Amino acid sequence: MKMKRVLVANRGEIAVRVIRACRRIRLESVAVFSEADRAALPVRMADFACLIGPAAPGESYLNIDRIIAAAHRYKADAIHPGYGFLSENPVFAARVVDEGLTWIGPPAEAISLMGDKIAARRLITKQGVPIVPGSDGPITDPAAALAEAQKAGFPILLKAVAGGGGKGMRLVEKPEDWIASFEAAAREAERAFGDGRMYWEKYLQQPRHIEIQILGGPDGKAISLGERECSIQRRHQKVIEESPSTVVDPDMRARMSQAAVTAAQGCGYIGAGTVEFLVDRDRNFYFLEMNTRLQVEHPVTEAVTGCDLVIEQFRIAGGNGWTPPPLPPEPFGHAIEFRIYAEDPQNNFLPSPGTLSVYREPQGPGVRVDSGVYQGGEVPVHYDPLIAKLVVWGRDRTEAIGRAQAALEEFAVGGVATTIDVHRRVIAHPEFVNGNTTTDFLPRYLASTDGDAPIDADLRRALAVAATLYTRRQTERRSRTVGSGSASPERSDWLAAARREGVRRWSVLN
Amino acid sequence: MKMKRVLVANRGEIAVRVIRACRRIRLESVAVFSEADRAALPVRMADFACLIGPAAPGESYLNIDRIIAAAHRYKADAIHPGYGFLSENPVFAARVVDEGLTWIGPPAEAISLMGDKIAARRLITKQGVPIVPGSDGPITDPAAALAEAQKAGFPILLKAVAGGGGKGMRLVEKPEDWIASFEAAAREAERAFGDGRMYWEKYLQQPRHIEIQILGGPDGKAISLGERECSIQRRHQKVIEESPSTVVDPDMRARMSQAAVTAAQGCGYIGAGTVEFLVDRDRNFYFLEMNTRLQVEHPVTEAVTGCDLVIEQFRIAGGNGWTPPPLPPEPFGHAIEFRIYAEDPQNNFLPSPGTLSVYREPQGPGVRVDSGVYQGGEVPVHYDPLIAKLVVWGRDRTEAIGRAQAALEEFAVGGVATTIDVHRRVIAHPEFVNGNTTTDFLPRYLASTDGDAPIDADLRRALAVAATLYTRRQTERRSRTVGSGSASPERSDWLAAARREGVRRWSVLN
Amino acid sequence: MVGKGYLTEIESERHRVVFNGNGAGAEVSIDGDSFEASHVWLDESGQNLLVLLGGRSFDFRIEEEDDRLMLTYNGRRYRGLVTDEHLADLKRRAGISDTPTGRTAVKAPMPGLVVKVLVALGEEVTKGQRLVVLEAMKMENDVKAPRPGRVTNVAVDAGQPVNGGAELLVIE
Amino acid sequence: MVGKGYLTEIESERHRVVFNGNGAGAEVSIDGDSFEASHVWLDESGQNLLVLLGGRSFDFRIEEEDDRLMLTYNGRRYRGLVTDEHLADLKRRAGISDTPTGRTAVKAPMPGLVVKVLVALGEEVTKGQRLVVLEAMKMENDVKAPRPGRVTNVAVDAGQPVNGGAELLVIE
Repeated sequence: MKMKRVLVANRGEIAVRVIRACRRIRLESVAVFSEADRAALPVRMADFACLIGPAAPGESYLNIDRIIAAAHRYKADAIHPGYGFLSENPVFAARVVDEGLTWIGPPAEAISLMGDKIAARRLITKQGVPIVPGSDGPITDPAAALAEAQKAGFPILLKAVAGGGGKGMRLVEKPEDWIASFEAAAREAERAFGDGRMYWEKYLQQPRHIEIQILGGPDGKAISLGERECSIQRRHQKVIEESPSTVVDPDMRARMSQAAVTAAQGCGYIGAGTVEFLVDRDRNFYFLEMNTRLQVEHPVTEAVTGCDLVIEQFRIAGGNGWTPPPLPPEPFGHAIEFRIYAEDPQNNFLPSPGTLSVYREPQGPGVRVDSGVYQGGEVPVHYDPLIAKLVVWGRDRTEAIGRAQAALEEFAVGGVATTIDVHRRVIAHPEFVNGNTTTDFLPRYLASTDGDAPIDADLRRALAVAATLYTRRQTERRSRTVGSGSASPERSDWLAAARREGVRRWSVLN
Repeated sequence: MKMKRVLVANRGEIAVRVIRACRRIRLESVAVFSEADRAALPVRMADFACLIGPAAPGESYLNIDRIIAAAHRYKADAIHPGYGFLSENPVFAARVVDEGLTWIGPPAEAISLMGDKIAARRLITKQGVPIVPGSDGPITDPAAALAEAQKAGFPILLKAVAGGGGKGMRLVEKPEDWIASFEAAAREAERAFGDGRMYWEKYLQQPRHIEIQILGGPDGKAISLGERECSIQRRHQKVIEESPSTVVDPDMRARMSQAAVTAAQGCGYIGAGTVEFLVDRDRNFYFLEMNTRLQVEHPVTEAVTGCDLVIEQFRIAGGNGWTPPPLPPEPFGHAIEFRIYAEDPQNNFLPSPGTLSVYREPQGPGVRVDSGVYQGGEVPVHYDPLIAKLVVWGRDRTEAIGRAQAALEEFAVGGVATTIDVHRRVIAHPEFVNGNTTTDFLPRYLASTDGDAPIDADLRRALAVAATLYTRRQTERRSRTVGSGSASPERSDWLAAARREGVRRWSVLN
Repeated sequence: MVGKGYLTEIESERHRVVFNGNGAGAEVSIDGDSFEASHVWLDESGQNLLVLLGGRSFDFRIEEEDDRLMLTYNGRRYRGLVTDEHLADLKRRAGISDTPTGRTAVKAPMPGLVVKVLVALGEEVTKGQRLVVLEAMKMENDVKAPRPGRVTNVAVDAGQPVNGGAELLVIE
Repeated sequence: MVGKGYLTEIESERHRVVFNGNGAGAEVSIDGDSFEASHVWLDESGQNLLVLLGGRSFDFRIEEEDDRLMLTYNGRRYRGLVTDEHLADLKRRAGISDTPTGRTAVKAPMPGLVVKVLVALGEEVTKGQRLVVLEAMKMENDVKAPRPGRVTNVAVDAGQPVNGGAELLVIE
């Protein structure tokens, strides 16, 4: 049975990304949307669109029954979950299959296995892949566990077995804090996941976060598409990702790829997945976890391999066998992704929802933007504030950074605050330019700067002129509105001025 | 002396392209603009901007004195001419150098030589590069020339020595028309160029137009960056270009590259240039002419080589020696460019200037748009109606075509008519899909179709609903404006409706 | 069928559109068939309209061109013309004709220079026949007859510059 | 210097801006220095402004945020505040104070749920001190003190949902 119509069980930029892939290979798409997303870009771009509930995710994007009902109603024969929401929910994956639909993702069993951090660690250890030293099961006796942890060496990270998103996680600096931290973290995990089981890992200091993209074929054989370095993070969220990594050479790439392929094949993985590693100063790598979905940062891999990962997902799930895509022998050039959030860096990264009064994406050779918004549209308050991903490609890292600076400057967003300026400052930083960044780089950098680089004198004067012109115009418009009684004073005034000047919209200061 | 500030002597998309290149390597840019372009995108993006005159090109973009004055006034140390306007004017090239500025282009002598079609043909013949059979000098005795032409075989193309843009060009089908055609064409050439000299070439039937991009180094050595196929033309203007060509294999590419490099080196060429060939059904190629500038279609070469041609131009002109860029051994993937014109294909391709009420560019992997416009901006009536170039890249031609279809659908332009739909229809045509296109394809296709593919019933109904909703809303707004006397009835009405519905901007039919 | 509706022409084919119902279960009847429908005006320009009709999503741009509408969908443009049945009724009762008068002014689609006038006063022309050659945007452009008829006025001469929208000639 | 001008604060530094001249040779005086200047409003939103100042081109986006302006240039945001000298004069003569009253309402930057209130009525706070934790967009966010002062009103409690712009507390 050939796949014909794909329901996209997501929103925002990733829903747009999947719909674009559908259009490119002439698959029909069904968007689902909450009441907060009635005018959202995926709804505009899909062939079909179905309202599935109120803004609250539990009543819409996380509601399995409503999504399945939408799929049947609009005769979708496949479901792509994107990332986040239901993408790593094995119950959903199994349900999709039970309903006779094609699941664009790995088997539910692989999702389950890798979702249980302890089970994943055990499997990986058995396969001979190095893992971060730590407990080989949930902690049953905290005192006994402390003895083991002391052998591995402090600091130690306590983590929830059912964990995710930093909840139920505690960094323990010294043995004296062990018991108190364990109890607090277990309570938190119990509250957050209904599962208070904890395990521990040695805390690697100043590690890099490097991950391998894999594609598992329907025959159980997986291939590696190389690494992504994701060490620029804030609050355990990736902010900037790149490929290749500045510390990975062909030999290390081959070894990491082999480890990732072994991990994927060991859990019967089919489809696109990512094996995450921590890398220490001596370039030793340790398995961290496997993400059983398409990653936010998949475009950097696409840029250096020429491979369309979403379309590969469709091909793998299509059930007609699968030929791995041709890959260049080495990464072709260098790619960097910047996550653009609607957050205000000058105000402690508070989310900044609102109407996008201006939205113009950068362009030019080697520039790609994946986004889920448009000028005049809204960034709703209910969801993740990621509005766009800027992906730049260059023949080498230096060219990519130069292109990134220009593209970030060109990215025009009005109506909401964004993290664009933070990216500009980060990539101008010598440590980033030299490729010497570890996961503590961004928090350290942000703590060390208030972001207020001095303002060049010309710019300062131009800002003063612009602010003054704006205020003068507002004042004049207000007084005219009151005085003239015209229904639309602004426009006619505008046109009259244009006629006077001989050119529409041009004015000289007077 | 290091180059620091580049004046861009052009407008529209190519000015934006050059400014982007400047920003990427931290060169400052100076835009020049006519009165019709005060709010144009290059003016917004450049570091400096200088008004150089009225809309008429002769008083602005073609006015050498004013451009040189602007360069001195804003302390530019280099000039990039883009394409068109003064880019192939040897007087301008020489003047720039005389004024102590760096000319981002080939030496004036090379421009002169290649601009004289007869001199170019003689040079090329001497170098052993095949040329289209024809006269080896200007026609002095039409009757004697006819005898020679008959030996080559009719039909024959009469061309002006100083020619360009199709002026002074006549296709002569049979010997009886020879004298009359010669006289008419010479008169036209005299009027257009002040030079009535003519020459003739055998008219190749159904040829392909294939060209080689070269880069000539300051040491006189040139390299080839492979071919572009530009056979989809209308009125002798290229409309769709791609690389690689479907008929060029590695051996033919090597031979054409060798011919192009020989031609370039033979005229002392330095910088980016293009050697155009006609290719017959037996895949023989014949030198047509050399374009001594950056081509409109340069992005397809950038897409399959990873090379930034504008930055290479800067590097070559920079005077610090030049290392050729690394190139993949074969074209990496496949790229296609679509020229989007503000012309109305449903109205005989009449130009369609106006305000861009909607302008949203497509995005996604492998999509690049070079344009000189923005939403809310204007397409002026005074210049070439090219508003954007869509460039898609795919791992292979099939993938590129699929991406192009999706990107063309996604390209949203309101306020002016465009050629977007023509592109969609062309790339869906079996001859294009099979790569069997010659220069007569597009005129033949356009003559054979009225463009009115049947409208799918669902779309027809939706169109009826949309048109009706629009009219109803306009009627309601007009009556409210009259009735309410409010200064801004629309917005408040809007907000009231939104409040009623609980969600801004959403409404159900009633 | 509930109440009056609209007669809406899309590319010369006429449809009857009636909006029924209210709230979430809104429907539209088109040529007598009912469809579930909703719509969103996407921004304040009033030119971007999203229509969901029977589950299918249509993203339209709508502009006015002379007395008609120009709708764009996926890069292709479609002509529309809407008549309100209620207004048409009123006009009919008041004796106002709703049919075209038969007089069509051919206008310059853009500012430019008249290069040639190819027809003479009184001449019969066919639809699509070249009437005037106009130079603009660096190119010569043909202005063609939008309908067959007789040329009843020629307002321009060769060599004359004209503004966009200027009347070139009249066909009746 | 010709006539009255404006006092314009950019990121807490004050400049005097006076527009002189008319026509093509227009000038602006900034802190006493004269510059050739022109500008274009780029579209009808009135938020996109191109300024050419001494030949340099600056493409700004301008929004109003509370009583201030937020200007964006090349991806970075700058705060501005403009006072019309003429209006300030009139106010001064009418005895209206132009200095801030010293009362600052701290508002919710977005709709959300108050997770914690970290300060009490009457407490002295320093600039940048965390005042309230607000949960929105899947994250906990700190609302910090925009200035030093004493908390003279606390309008919300933990667990309470608030709208964007709602007053959380007051610092004087």
